[in-house]
Amino acid sequence: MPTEAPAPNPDPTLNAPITPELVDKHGLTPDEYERIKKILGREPNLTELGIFSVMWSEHCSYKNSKKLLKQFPTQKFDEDSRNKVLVKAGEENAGVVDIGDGWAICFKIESHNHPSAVEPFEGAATGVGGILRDIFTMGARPALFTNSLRFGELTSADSRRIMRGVVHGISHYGNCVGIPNIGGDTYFDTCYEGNPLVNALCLGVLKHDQIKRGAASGVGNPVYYVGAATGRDGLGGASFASKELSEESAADRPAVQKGDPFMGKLLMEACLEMMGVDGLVVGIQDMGAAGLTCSTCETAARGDVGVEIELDLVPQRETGMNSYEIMLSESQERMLVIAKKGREEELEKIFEKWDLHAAKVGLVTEGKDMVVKQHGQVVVRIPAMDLTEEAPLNDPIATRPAYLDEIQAWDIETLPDLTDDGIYDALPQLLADPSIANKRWIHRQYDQMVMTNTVKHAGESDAAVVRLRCGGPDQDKYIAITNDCNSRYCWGDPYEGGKIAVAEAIRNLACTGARPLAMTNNLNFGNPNKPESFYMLKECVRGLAETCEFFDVPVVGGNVSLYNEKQDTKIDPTPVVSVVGIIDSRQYITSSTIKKGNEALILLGDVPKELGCSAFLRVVHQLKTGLPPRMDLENQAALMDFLQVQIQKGRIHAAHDIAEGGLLVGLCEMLFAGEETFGADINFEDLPIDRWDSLFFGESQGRILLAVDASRADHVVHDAERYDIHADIIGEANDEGILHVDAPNLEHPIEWDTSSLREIWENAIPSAMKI
Amino acid sequence: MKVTVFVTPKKTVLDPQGAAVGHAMEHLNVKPSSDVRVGKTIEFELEGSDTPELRAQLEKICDGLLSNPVIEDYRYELA
Amino acid sequence: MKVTVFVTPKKTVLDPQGAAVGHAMEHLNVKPSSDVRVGKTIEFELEGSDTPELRAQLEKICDGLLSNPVIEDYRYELA
Amino acid sequence: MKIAVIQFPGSNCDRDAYHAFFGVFNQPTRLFWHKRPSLAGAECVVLPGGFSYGDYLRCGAIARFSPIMNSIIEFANNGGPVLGICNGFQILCEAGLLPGALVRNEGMEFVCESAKLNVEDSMDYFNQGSLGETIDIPIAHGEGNYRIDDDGLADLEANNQVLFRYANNPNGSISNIAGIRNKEGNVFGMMPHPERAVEEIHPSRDGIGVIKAFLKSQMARQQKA
Ligand SMILES: Nc1ncnc2c1ncn2[C@@H]1O[C@H](COP(=O)(O)OP(=O)(O)O)[C@@H](O)[C@H]1O
Ligand SMILES: [Mg+2]
Repeated sequence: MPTEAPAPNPDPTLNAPITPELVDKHGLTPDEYERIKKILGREPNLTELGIFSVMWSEHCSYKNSKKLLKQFPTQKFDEDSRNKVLVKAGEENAGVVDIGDGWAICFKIESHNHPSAVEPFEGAATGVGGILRDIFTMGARPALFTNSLRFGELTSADSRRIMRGVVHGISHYGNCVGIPNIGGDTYFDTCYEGNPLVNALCLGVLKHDQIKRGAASGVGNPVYYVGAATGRDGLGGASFASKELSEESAADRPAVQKGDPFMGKLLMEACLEMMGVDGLVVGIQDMGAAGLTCSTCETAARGDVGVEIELDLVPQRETGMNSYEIMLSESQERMLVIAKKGREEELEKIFEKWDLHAAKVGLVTEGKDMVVKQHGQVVVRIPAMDLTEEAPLNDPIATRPAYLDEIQAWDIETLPDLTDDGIYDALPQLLADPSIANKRWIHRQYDQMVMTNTVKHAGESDAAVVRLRCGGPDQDKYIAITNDCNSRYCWGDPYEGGKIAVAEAIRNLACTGARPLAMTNNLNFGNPNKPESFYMLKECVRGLAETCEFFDVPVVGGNVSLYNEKQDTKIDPTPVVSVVGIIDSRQYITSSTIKKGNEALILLGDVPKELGCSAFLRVVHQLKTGLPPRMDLENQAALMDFLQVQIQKGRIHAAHDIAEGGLLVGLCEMLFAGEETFGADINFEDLPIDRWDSLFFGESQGRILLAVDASRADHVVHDAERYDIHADIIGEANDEGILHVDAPNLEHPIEWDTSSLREIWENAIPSAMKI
Repeated sequence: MKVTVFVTPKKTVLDPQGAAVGHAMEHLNVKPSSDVRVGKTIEFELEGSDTPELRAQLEKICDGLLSNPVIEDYRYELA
Repeated sequence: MKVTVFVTPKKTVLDPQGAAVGHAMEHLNVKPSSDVRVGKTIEFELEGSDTPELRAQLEKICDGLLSNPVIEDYRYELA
Repeated sequence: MKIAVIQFPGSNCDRDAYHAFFGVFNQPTRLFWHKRPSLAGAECVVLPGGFSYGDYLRCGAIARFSPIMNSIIEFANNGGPVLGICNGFQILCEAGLLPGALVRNEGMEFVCESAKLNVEDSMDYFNQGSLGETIDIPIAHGEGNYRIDDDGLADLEANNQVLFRYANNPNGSISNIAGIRNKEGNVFGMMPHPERAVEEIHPSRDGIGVIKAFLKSQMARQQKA
């Protein structure tokens, strides 16, 4: 059924005929344009074309990734009472998971890669603001932020500029709104030069009956616009995020939005206060990507109703904006609220208290159309559901890149093993690598303690831990969260890399004493229309999905950022994974740092001969090659069960997952990431040693270092046998500040002064940033 | 020679600081009849005289370091 | 009437922002021969003309709101 | 003591202060919106941390002109106890209730960490005898660099108005000053956050002593009066 054509647009430039060039400029294919004409039963006008273009961009429609995402489990199999998914991925702005006693958490991750490449400070700040709105929109009070960052090497001035801007932007927004930023991960690699990744996560807390939906309903209910006025900023941001970066992107600069964290804070408080009033809010949706367009048509589509808005009523910061500009603007700190008819005054009063303006801009209507009026005339009429549901789904071609076979065939024996001196030099080299070095330069700029619920923040344990005050003093709950992704593994073997990302996150949770609840993820990849790039995406998702399924960790939301390419460089596939876990008792919270000497150190897991795609190859041999380590899921499941029981028995003083850099780097982190600096006496007498390099610096998966009371060490090892887990007492921590490593066939024991190692590890990033 | 660089937020770019200041001025019963815009000045002395080379140098630091061309405009005065 | 208020850090007060900017300028091979001072401008329109009453009003917002007399000086221009 | 925690637009440690004074210290505590015309019988005022008005213009500059500030200034001038933490300290300086001003950290970056403070012998309950020689209290600020002219500094020192000094100065504050009081001993300001160091999960419990010292010193003063 053709929709009635809108009247000629008051702005004559918008009545121009739609040429193939215009269609192309809007990132739409000729086929997609035909589909638009079919939906409307006529030609769209320019504003309508713009609306289709943003709603059908990858960013909003997931047209290239939607089919892949279906592989993710969205619900738990094991319906344990405190593990239900209450709002699933794709249903609302963010997923919601039960944590027991009527309480729930709501969390999601979002990328702001392209905006941060163009303007690091504002790009990162608005990324934080955007994810914040996604969370409080659901009715949840935000409780924490984390972030995943990827930059080019710090030897590049441009990468330093970007990192400085991004970190300032995140701290500027997050500190101002008063939500602690407690963790995340940061890697440096030339593949991110000029194409940084900035993924921001927010998690909030709410009661089951506080969940709000982004759906319009009740014909006649008023539609409110609240928050900042609309300007021309961020025009076309969603389609901008769905393009490759080119030299021209610099000219895209007017598309960069500017955030106002002060306004963001007021908006959050006002909305939470409003949502706390029974029955006042019918539906609520933030204006993020594609702004007014997306929020209007999504609320209408979810509620299966029509929505009509009048642009003259939309608060505007600039004069003379036409309907195209108003509908596509991505000005920040704005929300769309559908209120209960007759209660307008209550709502307006709340916003007045917070010095904010609530503008009634429209109504919920009969039918299913999104109708936009300006100066009393209809300028847009589109069936809302067609914008959100009818976006064409592509089946991009996937071709396995040829380099995979080549690098996977790399033979470790072509590399001479390390000599004693080589071992001695390699450790400090690795500790000085910015991807491994201490990240205090970054997280010291984030307020990690506001809200006074932070138990463990970035660097104190393998996952960050916060307390959630759920009612009275003895109803506190403790949750843990971690972000992970080793993109080099994904580059070397996308399927295995995907598995490892999830498994590592879950292992990190286990090391803090947590059981995994649910996952969110951010898929940062290259152009999906290039078959080799799409192959990487497809395989990574398969690995992620299978691992989630295996550990019964549902995916409750996420984000897809494709087109992370700039001229001829594209990023390594980077599926950032973030898993949230629950810690059943405060006693179980376990840190990763040693707190006294004389603790026995136990290595859990095997010592296979794996070096492919390791930090060691990259840092010491300048090699990016080899088959990444294999991930044995069954083995890890046993490891986690075992660890959980040992933690519950109170035997574990510290637990640390061995990741980038391998065993000695992991050990060092335990010895000096805490307040004090310890040493250790290590002896590898009982281990089968093939090569020094893979023993000391290999990154075989599923390995954990434990610190336990020396008198209990044998019990722990004994118990491990019953789980079929390889456990070895490799030595003891000491108070002398010397790391002393011996093995039967070493020429002489190797010794490092741990205070100097610590200095190297702590100063690497600060001194790189001083230049 | 005394250099003063004036940096102002671009007209089309949101100036949240200016908005907050405007609001506060109203509390003190001064009602601006326009938006309030808050900018920056950077003052310093430089050896040398007003030559094209010096201006070129100044442009270099103004564009990027002293102002962010994405969101700000600048001008300078030499005295 | 257009009002521009200029706020500058007092000479005797440490200006960390100015120091940082001066340092960064040197990296770009521009070497200021004095301290760099970073100040603020506040611009807005006001109805009315240049009368003693208006100036009194302006003084009121300049002293305390737009500048902090402990650390800053101000002056304004009317145009 | 009946405690009023003031909420300005952009305050974000208001709930934390509330939680510390009410939840941990069991004091009758209420949150007061800045537009309230009066203090309604509060016996003690706390100005919490955060970014009032986004820290636009200068930290605390705009909040200083909030409607409730007139009542607070009057309250303080009549000897009422006032504690300003972080942004609250900045507001008290802007309002002239405490001398000096706070500017950008020397390193230009926001700093969040647990800071070691040397306790000064300032007055009853605020001395090494009751608090210990050093305490650990978290800081989180971008503009905590305390500035005052030479005469002002000499005055502060002569009257023992300095409460705490940083053991490792994180922001460039003159004389390592982290917290001060007014001459009369009823208005207190500090950049570190004692309310972040009161529970077992926090990096230290040293905030308990600080808040207790504040409450006790003020109760003692009022009994004397
Ligand atoms: N990688 C992913 N894994 C799981 N769910 C995803 C992923 N990417 C996107 N989603 C889900 O698809 C839904 C549609 O997202 P959308 O509304 O476009 O979000 P936004 O614009 O806020 O990014 C969201 O619920 C999001 O959580
Ligand atoms: Mg959204």
